[in-house]
Order: sequence, then C-alpha cells, then structure tokens
Amino acid sequence: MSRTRVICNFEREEDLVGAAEAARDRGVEIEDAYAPYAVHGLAAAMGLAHSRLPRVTLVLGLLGAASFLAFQYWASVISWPTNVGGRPWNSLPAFVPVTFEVMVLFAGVGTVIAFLVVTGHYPGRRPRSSVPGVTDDRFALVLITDGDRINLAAVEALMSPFVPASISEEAPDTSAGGGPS
Amino acid sequence: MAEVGQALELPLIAGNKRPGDVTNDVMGVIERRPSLLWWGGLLLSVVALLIGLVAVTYQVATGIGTWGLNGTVGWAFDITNFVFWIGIGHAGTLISAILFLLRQKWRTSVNRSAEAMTLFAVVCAGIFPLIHLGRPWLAFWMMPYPNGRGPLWVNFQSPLIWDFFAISTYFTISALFWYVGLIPDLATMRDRAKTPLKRKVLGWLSLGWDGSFRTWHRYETVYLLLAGLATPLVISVHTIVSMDFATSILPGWHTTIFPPYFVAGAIFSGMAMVLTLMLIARKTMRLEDYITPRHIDVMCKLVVVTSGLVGLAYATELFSAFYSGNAHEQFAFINRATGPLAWGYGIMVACNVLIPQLLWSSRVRGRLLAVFVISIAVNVGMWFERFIIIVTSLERSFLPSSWSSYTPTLIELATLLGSFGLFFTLFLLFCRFVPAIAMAEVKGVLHPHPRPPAEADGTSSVLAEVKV
Amino acid sequence: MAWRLPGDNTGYEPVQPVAYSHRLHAGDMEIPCLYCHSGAERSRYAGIPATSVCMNCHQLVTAGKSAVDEEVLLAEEEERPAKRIVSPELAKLYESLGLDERLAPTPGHVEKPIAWVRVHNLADFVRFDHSPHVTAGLACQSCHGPIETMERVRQEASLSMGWCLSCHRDLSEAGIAGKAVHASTDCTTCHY
Amino acid sequence: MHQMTKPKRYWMTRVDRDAPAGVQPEFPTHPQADALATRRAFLKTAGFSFAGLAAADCGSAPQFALPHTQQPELTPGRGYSYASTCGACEAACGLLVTTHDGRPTKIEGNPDHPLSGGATCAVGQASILGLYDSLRLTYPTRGGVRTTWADVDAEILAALGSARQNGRAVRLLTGTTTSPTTSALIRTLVASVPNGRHVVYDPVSSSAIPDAYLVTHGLRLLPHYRFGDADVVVSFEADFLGTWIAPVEFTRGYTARRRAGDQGVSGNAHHVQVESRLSLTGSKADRRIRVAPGDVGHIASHVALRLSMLAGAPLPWTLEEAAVDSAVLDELTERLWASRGRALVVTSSQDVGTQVVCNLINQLLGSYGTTIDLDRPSNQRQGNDNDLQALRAELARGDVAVLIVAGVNPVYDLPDSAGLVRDLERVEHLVSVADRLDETARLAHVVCPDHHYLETWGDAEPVAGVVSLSQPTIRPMGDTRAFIESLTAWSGVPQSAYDAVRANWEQSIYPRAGAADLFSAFWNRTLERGVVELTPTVAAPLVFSGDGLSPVDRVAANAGGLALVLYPKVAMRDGRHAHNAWLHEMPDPVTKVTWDNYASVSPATAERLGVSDGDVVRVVSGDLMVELPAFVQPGQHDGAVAVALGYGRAGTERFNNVGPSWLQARTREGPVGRSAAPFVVAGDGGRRYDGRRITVTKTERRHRLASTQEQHSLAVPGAVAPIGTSEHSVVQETSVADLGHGGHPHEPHPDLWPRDHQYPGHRWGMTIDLDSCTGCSACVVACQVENNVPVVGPDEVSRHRAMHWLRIDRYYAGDDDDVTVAHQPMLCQHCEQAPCEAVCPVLATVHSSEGLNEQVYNRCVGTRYCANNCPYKVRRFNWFDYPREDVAANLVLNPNVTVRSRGVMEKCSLCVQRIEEGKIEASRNGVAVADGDIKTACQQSCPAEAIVFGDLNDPQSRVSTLAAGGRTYRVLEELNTRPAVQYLKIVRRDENESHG
Repeated sequence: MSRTRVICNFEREEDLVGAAEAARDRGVEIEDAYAPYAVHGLAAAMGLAHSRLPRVTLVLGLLGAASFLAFQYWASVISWPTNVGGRPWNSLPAFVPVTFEVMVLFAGVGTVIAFLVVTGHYPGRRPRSSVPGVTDDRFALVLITDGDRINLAAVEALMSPFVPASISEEAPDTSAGGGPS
Repeated sequence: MAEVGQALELPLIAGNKRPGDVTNDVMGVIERRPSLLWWGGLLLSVVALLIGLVAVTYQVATGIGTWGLNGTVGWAFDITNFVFWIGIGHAGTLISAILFLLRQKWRTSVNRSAEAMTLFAVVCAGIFPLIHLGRPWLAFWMMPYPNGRGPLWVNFQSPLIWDFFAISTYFTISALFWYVGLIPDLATMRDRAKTPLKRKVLGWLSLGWDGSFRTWHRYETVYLLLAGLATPLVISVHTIVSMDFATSILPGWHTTIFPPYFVAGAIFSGMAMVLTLMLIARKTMRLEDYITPRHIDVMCKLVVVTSGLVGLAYATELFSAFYSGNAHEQFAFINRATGPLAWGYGIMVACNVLIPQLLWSSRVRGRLLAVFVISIAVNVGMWFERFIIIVTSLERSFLPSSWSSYTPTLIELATLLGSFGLFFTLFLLFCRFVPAIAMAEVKGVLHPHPRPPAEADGTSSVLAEVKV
Repeated sequence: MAWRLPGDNTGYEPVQPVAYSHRLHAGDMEIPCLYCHSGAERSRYAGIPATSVCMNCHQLVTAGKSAVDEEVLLAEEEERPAKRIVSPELAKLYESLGLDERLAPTPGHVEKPIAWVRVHNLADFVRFDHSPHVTAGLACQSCHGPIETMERVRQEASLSMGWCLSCHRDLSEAGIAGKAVHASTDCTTCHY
Repeated sequence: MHQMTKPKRYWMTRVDRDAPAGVQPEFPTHPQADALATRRAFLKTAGFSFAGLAAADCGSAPQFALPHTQQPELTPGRGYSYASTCGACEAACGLLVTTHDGRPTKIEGNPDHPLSGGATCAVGQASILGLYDSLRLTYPTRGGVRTTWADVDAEILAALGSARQNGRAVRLLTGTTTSPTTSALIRTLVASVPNGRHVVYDPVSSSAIPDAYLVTHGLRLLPHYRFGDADVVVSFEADFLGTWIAPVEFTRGYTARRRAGDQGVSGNAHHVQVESRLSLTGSKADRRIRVAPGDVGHIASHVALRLSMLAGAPLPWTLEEAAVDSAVLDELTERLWASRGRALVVTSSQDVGTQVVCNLINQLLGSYGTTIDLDRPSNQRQGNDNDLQALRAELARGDVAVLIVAGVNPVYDLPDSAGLVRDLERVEHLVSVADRLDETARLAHVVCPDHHYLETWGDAEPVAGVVSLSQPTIRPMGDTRAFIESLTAWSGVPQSAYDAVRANWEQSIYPRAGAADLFSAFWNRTLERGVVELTPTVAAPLVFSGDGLSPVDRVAANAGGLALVLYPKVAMRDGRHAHNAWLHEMPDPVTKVTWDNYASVSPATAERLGVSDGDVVRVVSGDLMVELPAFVQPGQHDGAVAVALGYGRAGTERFNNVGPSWLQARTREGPVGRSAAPFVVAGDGGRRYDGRRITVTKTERRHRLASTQEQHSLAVPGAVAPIGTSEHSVVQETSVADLGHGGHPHEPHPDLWPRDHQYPGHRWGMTIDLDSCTGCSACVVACQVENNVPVVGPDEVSRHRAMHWLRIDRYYAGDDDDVTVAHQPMLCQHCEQAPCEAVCPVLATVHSSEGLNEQVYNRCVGTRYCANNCPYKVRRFNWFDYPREDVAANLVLNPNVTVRSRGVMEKCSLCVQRIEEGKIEASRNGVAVADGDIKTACQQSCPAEAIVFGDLNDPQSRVSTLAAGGRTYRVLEELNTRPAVQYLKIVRRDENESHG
C-alpha cells in the first residue's frame, strides 16, 4: 500500500488545465495527462520543459548540407572533372540548390525519426493510457499518490472543483512516464 | 463574451460543436456508406485515369513522336502539366505550414485535405518529367549513384538535376508532414474501429498513439519544426522549377523575375484549386459546418492578393523586356502577346488578372457558385500561363529559319486528362478512407462550452484566449 | 555463380569448336600474337586468323609429337611404312578446308569457316580500335590477361567503361615503357 | 534473292563486319540478332525494375566469330577507297569510292580529277543508295518472266539476224554516253546491221546548243564552258550552278573565280542572271533580271545589238522595245564590253535562234578560246532532238523491227507518252536495258537489267581529253549484266566488261596518251589515279560565220496570261533517281520543300489567283491537265508558273508511308509528285520547256507541302516586330568597297566564369564562306550518307522533324520582285560555352579536350532540354525508331557511325569518326596530323570549297588563316557562346543593291 496511480477523468479542457495547476500547486506528482488534442496552457500547468528536438533538426540539417556540398564538389572537381559548357570545374553557385534540398530532407526526416524514438512510438506499440475516449472527447489526468499524505481522498478533494467525471485508483505502472524530454 | 466574439466575426466552426460532435461528424463521413455523388465522381475519375494510362503506355512503347513536339518546340504539354501540378501542390503546404506559422486558426478545417491535395498534385507532377524522357526506362541515371562507368556522376549544373532533388524532397517532406498530422486522428479511428482487423491496421498506422500529453507536447514542437522546414522548401521548389527556364538562354525564359513570379503563381493556382476542392467536398460530404463561408472568404482574399502579384509579374516582364533594349527580348514578348498564340495570352491575362478582381466584392465572395466558377477560371488561366511561357519562347527563338508551331496530339490530350483522373481518383479515395478534416486540430479551436450545471470558474480566461 | 553488374562477363570461358591451346602456341612455342591476329596492328579488329593461316604450320604438323612417335615405333615393329597421324582436333581444321587425311582436296568440297565462340564482347555502342593500342606499345596481355598460359581463352578484364578509363587515366600520367602517351578520356574517343 | 539476305549480317555485331561481303560466301545467320534483342530488352527491364545486379554467365546467347577460310588480302575493318567515275549523270565527275569490308559506303570526289576536282553534287552523293535499292531488277526477264542471259542473248541475236536478212530497221535509243568504250561498242553493233542507227536524246534536252553551233560554226557540238576564266557571267535562264550540264565543274570554276586576294574576294567578278523563275543560280546572282518565260531571246538580241554598236559594227536590226529597262541593258552591256575576253554568256534556251544570238554575243566578246573552249568540246549532252523526232516518225509508221532502249525512259521523259506507248507496242522486238521495270521497260519483250555503275567496269570522257576509269567496288547484287557486256554479246563477240574496256583503252586511249611506258603500266597508273588527261587531236579551228543571223522576237505578252516553265530540280533532275529517298528528302535549295513538285507562282500572281502555299491548283493547257499544290515563290516573274520535271515516276508509290508509322501518321497517295513531262513542247528544232500558255485554276483541295522552313526572311514579321529592330544579324553582308576596312578582331565578351579550360592539343574548328556557298546541298546529302542520318518522310518533315545534321537556311531580303537570297549552312556550332551542355542532367553532351561539343547517344535519356536551349536549333531528336527494315538499304550504313535508337538526341559531330580515324592513322605512321588530312564529309563534297575544317591551334592551317580574315563573324555572337564554326560574310557586288 504505497504508490498508486489515480486517474481523474474530465469532460472539459478547462477542468483538466485547472486540475493540473491545482495538483502541481499541491505538489502532487503528475505522471501524465491524456487529451484528444494539444490542450493550450497544459504544458505550463504541468510544468513541462521545452523540447530539445530543434537541436536535432539543426544538427541533421547542417550535416546533410555539408555532406552533399562536399559530394558535389568531389564528384565534379576531383572524381571526374568534365568540361560542361566551358564552365569551371567548381561551379559552386550551381551546387547551392541541391545542397539546400538535401539539407531540408535530412532535417525533416531526421526530426520525425528523432521524435518517434524519443517518445517511443513505433508501429505495433500498444497505447499506454487505460482511459477510454481520450482520443475522442475525454480528458484525463494521472496523478501519483505516495500512500500517506497524498492519498486518494486528498486527490478527490483536490479535484472536486473541477468536477471530474470519474476518479479511479490503479496499481503503479512500472513503465510510467515518457522518456526524457 | 463568446457571443461578442461571434458577433464580431463569423465563427470558425459553425453549429457550436463540442469535441465529441467533431469526432462524430468527421468520422461519420467515413463510416457512412458513400453517396452516389461520390461513386459517380470516382467512376469518372477512374475512366479518365485509364484513358491516360493507355495513352502513356502507347507513347512509351512507340516514342515521344506521338506527341506534337518538334525539333524547335521540345517541350509543351509535358512540362506545362508538370509546372501546373507542382503549382497546385504548393497551396497545400502553404496552408498547412505558412498559415500555421502565422497562427491562422482557420486553416484547421482545410489543412488536412490541402496537404492531401499537395501530395496527389506532386504525384501527378512527378509523372511528367518521367514520361517526357525519350528513354524513360533510364530515368534512374538522374541519381548520382556509384557505377562502373568511371564512375560517371551527373551534371549538378543542370536545373533538371535540381528539379529531381527538389521534387523528391518536396514529396517526402509533404508526405511526412501529412502523416505526422494524421497520427492522432488515426488513433481516434483506431479507438472507434469496429472490426479487430481495422483496429489492428489502424493500431499499426497510429504507432500506438494514446493522447499522452507529454507526447502532445513534443508533437507540437515537431509539427512546428516541419512547418518551419516546409515553408522555405515550398518556396525553393518552385524557385528551382522556374530555374528550368530562368537559367536557359531563350528570350522569354531567361529572366530573373521568374522565381518570385512562379512562386506567386503557384500559390495563386493552388489556392484556386483548394477552393475548388473545398467547395466540392463541403457539398458532397456535408461538411458545411466545418468549411464555413468564413474559410471561403479568407481564401478568396488570398486569391485576390496572389492574382495581384501575378498581374504585377506580367507587367514587369513586359516592362523589363522593353527596357532591356535587347531586340531578342523585345521580340519574344511582343510575339508572346501578339504572335500566333495571342489568344492563349488573352486567356491567361483574363483568367489570372481580370476575372479574380471580382473577388474584391464581398457579395461575390459570398456567392459560392460564383467563387467556384472563378476558381475554375484561375486554374485554366494558370495552366495557360505555363503553356504560353514555354511554347511562345520556343517556337520563335533566335533563328527565323527554325521557327515552327505546335499543336498537341490526341495522346497528349489524353495524358493531361489522365493526370486529372489520377488526381481526383486519389482525392476521392482520400475523402473516403481518411478524415478529411484534422479532428484533433479542429477540436483545439472550438469555442468553449459551459459545464451543464452553469458554475463556470476559470473558463473566462480560457474563453478570452480561445477567441480569435 | 558469380554476381556482377550487368554486362560484366569477367571469367567468361566458353568451350570452343576446336580445342586450340594458346598455352601451347603462344606460350610454349612463343608464336607472336600478331602472327595470327595480324589485324591488331593495322585495323580496328585484331581479327581471327583464317584457316589458311593455320595451314602454314599444320600443312606439316598434323598431330602431337608423342602420337607420331608412337606410330613410328609401331610401324617399325610391324615393319610397315608409318601412316600419317591426324589428331582429331586438327581434323576439324582440315575439314573446314575440305581436305582429307592425306590433306588432299576432297572432290566437290566446300570450305566452311570454323565457328569460334566470341569471348570478348563489347557493348555495340562502344568503338574499340586495336591499332592505336598496339602501336602505342601496349602489351596484348594488359587487356587480355596472361593469354599465353590459357588452354582455353578466358575474359580477364571486366571491359567496363570504368576499367577502360582507369587505364587511360593512369597511362596518360605514367606513360608506356617510359614513353609519354596521350590516352584521351573524351567521350568521343569511344562513343560516336 | 539470296543476295538480299546477306545484309542481315551487317547490323549484328562488329565481328560480322570482319567478313567482307564481296569475297566471302554466305554463312548461316547466327543468333546474334536475338542475342542483341535480348540484351537490349534486358537492359530496358533492368532499368525499369532498377535491377542492379545480374548473373554474369546467364547473359545473352553466345556470339560467333567466323573467320575466313582463306586470308583476304585486305585487312578487315579498314576502309579502302577506289578511284572511279560517277555514273549518276553525264557530267561524269571523278570519284573515290570508300568501301568497308567489300561494300561501298561512301562516295567522295576524286581530287585528281581536272574537272570536278574532288567535289561532287547531291545527286552523286546520293547515287550510292541506288546500288542498294531493294526494288532493282536483279535478273533478266523475257515476256515479263525471269529468264537466263543465254536465253535473252539468243532471242536478241535472232532478232538482229532476221533484221539483217531483210534489211529491217534496228534502232538503239540511249541517253548521252560519255564512255568511249560503250560508244565504240555501240558503233560496232549499229554497223553490224545494214539499217541500223543509234539515236541519242537527253531526258532534259540541250540539243538547241549543238544545233546553234551547226549554224554558227558549221559543226554540231557542245562547247566546254570555262566559268573559271570568266569575270563577268551573264546567264539567260541557264541554271549552271544547279542542274545545267556540269554543275559541279561550273560551280568550282565560278566560285573559285569569285575568290581572290587576301580577303578571298574578287572585285571584278560579276554575275547577271536573266530568268523567269528563281533558280539556284539566280539566287547567287549579283544582279537578277526577271523576264517573262521565253523572253530571253529578245533580250539577248538587244544585248547583241548594243554590243555590235560598241564593237563599231552595228547589226542591221530593228528591235521591238525590250521588256526590261534599257538603262539596265546598257549597264549590262557595258559591263560585258568592259571585260571582253573575260566574259561568258550562256543560255539554256531550247530555241535555236536564241542560242545563235548567244553565240553571236560570245563572238563579239571574244569568248571563244578564252571562256569557251571549242577545241575540247564537251560530251556531256549529245542528245539530238531531230533524230528523236525522226525515230518517233519511224515508230509511228511501224518501220522499226528491233528497238533497244538503254539507260533512258522515253515513255516517261517524252510528251505524248500515250502515242509513244501505242507505237512501241508495234515494235517487233523491244529490248530494254534498265535497272528496274520502269515506264518503258514494262512494255519491253526483253529486259536486260544493267549493273549499277559501282558494280562494273567502265570509262568516261566527259570533256574531250579528260578520260576516267570506273571500276567495280562490290560484287553485283543480283544476276544483272553490264550494258557493255550486253553490247559485246549482241555484236557476237561476248567479252567481260573488264576485257572490253581494257581492250578499247589499249586500242584508242593509250595511243592518244602518248605515254612512254608500256600499256600495262599506263593502265595501272590510270586505274590508281582514276583519270588521265590526253592532248586532244585538234582539228582545224572552228570559225564563227555571221551570215544568216536574225534577232529573236519578243514573245507576245498577252495581258495577265500565264506561261509554263518546266525545269529540273537540283535534287531530282530528270527523275532518273526518283527512287532515291535521300534526294526526295533533300530540301530544294530555293524553296526548301521536300518530297514534292509544285506549281510556283509569284506573290502577285498568287494573290490574283487567290492561292497560298499548298492550295491544289489545276494547270490546264489544251487537253493536258495536271493538279499540283501551289507554291508562292518570291522573285519569280508574274507571268510564269514553274513546275519541276522528274516527279510522278511510276513506282515511287513505295514512299507513300515512308517514315515512322503511328496513330496520327499521315500517309500519301500515288507517286511522289506529279509528272510535268506531258507539257513539254516537242516541236521542230527540239523539245522546249518554257512558254507554253496555260490556265491555272484553284481547286478546293489542299496538299500539305513538307517544307523545312516556315519563316522565309530574316526580317521579323511586321505584326511582331519590336521597335527599332527589323532583322537579326545572323547573315552578315559586306560590299567590295568595305572589304579593306571590314575586318574587326573578335573581342571576347566579358565573362561571368573564370576561364579555366585549356585546349592544349588540337582544337577543331570550321569556317563557312557564305559568299561561295551556292546552297547546292551536296553537303547536306554527303552528311546524311556519312552519318547514317535516317529518312523520316514527308509527314515528319512537315512536322519539323527532319533529321539532317547539316541544313541550309535560306533567307530572302528585298521585295517580292527583286529578292536577294542568302544561303547559310547551319550545323552544330560546337560552342566553347555551349548552352546545351550546361543543361543536360546526365552529362550526355559535354565538351571534349579538342573543342568538340560531344553528344553521347548511349548516355542520353532524351530530356530535349539541350535542343530547347540551343540558339541555333541544330540538335535532332530521334522521335521514333526510324524504320530500317530495308536490309538492302542498310548495307549503305557507315560502320564507323552508330545508328541512333529512339529517344536520343543527335547532331553534327564534325565527323568525329573521321577525326579519330585521322589521328589513329597519323599515330600509326608516327607523324602528326597535317592540315587537310582530316576532311569532314560536307567539306569534302563542297564544289564551292566554301567549307574549311581544321585545327584552330595551328596558326598555319587554312581554317586559322580564314578565321583571322576580315570577313569572319560568328552567328548570334551577342550570346557569347563562342562557336568553333565561323562564317565569312556574303559580299554584295551590286552597288545598286544594299539588302542585308
């Protein structure tokens, strides 16, 4: 009888946001929230840090650009220099468009892959939330109780202003939480 | 206060929906048996597609000679269609990416289908560079792959190579963007799926999405990043397409104004195509509540703006030709406007510059039929723009001895028809099997609803924020 | 079965209608290549020798020495004049010219060429000319491999464009036997 | 027909070419064909399915290499050339026939020949295709069925025998034969029968000229005109640069005379053309005077009168006023008088009176002995229309027992063919010596197919004292027999052509040669050189007798009436080569129309008749009628309607669906063009080709004329002319006056890129002298033969898909009455900064280290971007796999040039195969490539020597010196493409004209 997961079910995003804020004020550990769409202000309410994915994008983009610029130079100047319309071997300006496209390609594809890896999504993964309807019109907040001070009753009290549709308690989920963000 | 907001301007989503209603409405389209209208449309499209397939097969088997091209006019319908379709594609990316960056909430109702349109348009576009080759079975030589020929690479100075990279990148990124946007809705579908097979398939496609907000949080970042990448991409793509002409030496092609000119034209034609499709979709799939007069209105305004840009480009072109003092240039443009294809030039100016001006009037914008007709006109006009640019410059180039003319053959007409067949076939299938409206995004912009026992607290703040 | 790029027939070693041994002729007997393939100096094609060229020697040599010696011994034992021995392979040669065992023309004969199987096949859009390579002092072996050790001719080089080019590039640098050469890498050197 | 299957070998693999056709017996067709097919198919699928790998050993079926059984004396794979004589027409130019492995593949001019000097014409170039014509008659027939030569000879000998018995008439009807041997044999044969006669006529007659000389000099001869010695040339209707007598020789002399000095321009040279239609010659004239058809006689009389006054012995003539401004005539006359002894006046008129006046003019100008050679007369036109008339009378009376028609086709050539056919059917023994069942041969009881001239021994003496040999370059393709051999057989002493020629030379030529050494040595020497010059046996010099001279009256000009002008086209001539697809596809030098003849009318007349190009008009004269497409021809006289002869030949229906067949391909009906021969006026004193009164009415039908040029002038059409610019500068002109200070050094335009490409070794380049170029199009056909350029047919041509690598652009300047014409050969300019190269995605067209713009067929994927970006529009795309089913015709293909497949771009390579061969040859002999060693096909054939190819890095080379001259310019120089092909400006010598 120690840590448990309390799943609070809401019907309105405003309630979810409010509940999350309240829980955080009370120092209740928020495992995760579930919503059919990206609820505004919830990140702040849950105190989530900014994602670091943009850095991945930047690095991959630069990598793509650099590598392909180098390849073009090598192919047209070193590997087999051919006289095309009397232009110099190294027609740098002509290499720009392809370089740019490859940069975007690397960055874009890389970002999505990174996202899937970080959030652990892949074909065949089974959804973790046990809350029905969160992909439709329901909202859920999953709180962690520590058995003594913060227990089910306390949570219920805390949530009551946000009229949760239901509150249920579960055994702790070992695979809780997403990866680092 | 919500009332105030609605009083001030038309609502984004009519019918005062709740998230659940959105799911039901949008999924309803898919779960309902398809309407006769849909079947009819699909039949027509497939027939057109088959005609096109026959034509292309015959042409590949017999030779490019089955097209109306000649030694002087080496490109005509093929590249015209290519540029036309690429242009169509651009509006999709514009709506989903640029408007997203500009925080235009109204895009949510249309971006899904707009992105789909982009994908299908790029598919149609991609076909033409392939089949216009004399030896299409060797198209893979465009790829710089290691080989036993020396190794012999490709000519990175050729705009066609740039094209190759631009189009493939554009397709990949658009597909990713579209799919990423689709994941949450796929999860919704999965959770509503009746049969286990459906559930299994959708389960795979939705990558195990479960609405976890920690994922949502990163998801938004990724979406933002993709939008940020797609925006310069879409501009680069049509810039590069325009370079097919701008980097040549032909009078009428060799001009620095082409990149912006083409990008504006692309958005213009794309917007028109989105309008056309939206108006059809909203009727055929009863999505009047989601694609409201307000959406039409906004897009009409965009059409007017881009029409103005295009008109400006036409004028600038003529002026710089006159101002250049270069006989070849001057001749090229006088010939373009008054030469053998003057009629085509007329259509182009009328459809792209004159007719869209009607959209200044809100009454016209309000009449959906009128808007529909205008959008069609713009599509026609933009097709002719590319045709005129390509053919007039080629058929009257430097040496009068080689001047010639161009008339399309049946095969070319059938191929053009086929590309439309392919486009609409794909689009109609999309409407059937994928939520045509991005549910997750629409839900995000709904007006809030008071809790049934009316004791609202904290809602007002949210209200204020939600109001657009 | 080796997997290679399409068109690469390295190692192709077809069975020939006549079991002609380059090892024996070019190797042991050291007959110069150009004796039979005289076209290589003057023409695009090295050429396959006409049967009449073979007859220059095989007018007299009709079988391997061992076989002849055997017959001689046997003849001495049997106290009879030794018969002319014709090896089965050479018989094909004589047949091609319509000669009988005694190498006399058979009445009403028709000369029919020997259908050798082509070993080195180039793509038909490539123009290879033997003469400049030979006149530049390139050894036949540098492309055809150690032919003088082969019982049956085998394709040694890949004959791919890359293979040609690498040699052209290297030799323009290094030269042949100290003599500077200009081996062009222009497309029209081989494609026109 | 087994011969016809032989070609199969040639297009398999190069090993097959190891076996010469001539020497080698058939061998079974091996599976190479399938092997190739499968390999190609495999590559395609591999491409489609991106199948990167394939098993090495499961490739194509084995390819076999069949050596000879006896070592041939020639090295397989090497091209050899043999000196010979052209048999395409009576001009009998000297040839070097290039053969590859036993089959002739190319005809080149023989540089040692004193008349043609290494040049050829389009017809000569194309005549090699006739050798491989699959529709040639390959066996003798009797009563229309195949038979043996023995049988044929038996019949003919019997016929001759009976004729000999009862003194019936035996007639031998031939065209001009320049061969001494043939003539001798004909004389023997004719002499062997009591009532035998040899009748000669020319399909396009010049018999008025000898008739005139009979009047003025008492001897029926055709003089030898020496254009090379004439500064001032006045031609009345004579198209001497295009079709008249010996165009190649005349063009050489004419252009050589106009080139002189450091600028390569002679200021004295002047050429006036008086004609009713715009001929090729007229297009080069410094001054053109349009006259009504048949009016030249009257104008010539005016000139003669004026000259006689200048000469101080005025003729007692009173002349009606001339149709042309007398000031013009005065100027013309003065110019002639000023250059007495350096002037030449010619006319092709078939009116003896006009010819006589022409002779008078030449007499007054002292042309005899200077520009006209009567001591060494020409044998190139021996036709005698009076004899022909007599023969037709005999035929009409049914007097002729045996008629042997050799090498001519009277039923087609002559008017009233219906009557002729009727008469011929009454001939007891009609023997035809023809290469196919032509209009005449199909009436003959016995047809004796002749060899093609490349298959047989022969000789020619086109001009007295110039004798050349022709030798076989391939084993006969069928069971045909040389006319020479037939003659010997019919004279009862059968001989091989070789023996006959050699014997005749030993008897009659060798003595004239006065050679010191033995005959065999002389023979071998001549055989190798191809030609020998003999000192002619000069008879008493002919003197001009002025008595009985009378002027020619002006033709009655009936207002607005139209008169017909029949003329031979540069390509089709008299129609004997009507089965040659190359000649049909060659654009006419003036009209640029292919695959047709048509009724040319002046713009004014066209307007009056309400017709435009392609409207079918009905041309009627009495009971004669022909329907032809109209063609509007600037520069033509308003009263003239010009129609080309030589079309509408039976059997040319074979070309109705020549070219690719596809969904929207348009095929044609009937023969190619329509015959105008019925309109020839066969009066006394010869057949006349002009002056027949006709009426022309427009029909509702249209006929698509396959023209290679839509816009005919450099002037930009008014509708789209930008302000201040009327013309492009692609054709540049200068005047004799400007020449001195005309030269401007080429300042290379500033450049965006750093220029880091050196051309250390050779740097190939070309100059084309537009002043010399006459547009005769020999180069066009030469290029087609050399480079295996396909024939695409009229439909494709009309779709602007002609494949010629070298085309000749023709531009008009000035107004419709008084046009100036410019001919501009246009081929790949091999730009140093080639726009085509930069845009090719797959590096299929790049620049070589020797300055060539290379096109690599097997790398090309066919985007056509290069063609779009080529400012000169010289790139040609293979829209289809052009049909090559005619295996016989494939024998003519040049083994050194790839036959391009569908979907790839091609263009002029500056004959890179010759460059490579030349370099290899030089390195084999351990020497450097000398200037002139390598000649492109176009340069080699050019009679005007307008094209010069060579190494620009060699300052001594001809091309370098010409390029350094003041007349050079580059087309579209403003684009800074830096072409390796440079042009020399046209020189306008008539100060009254300043078009350009």
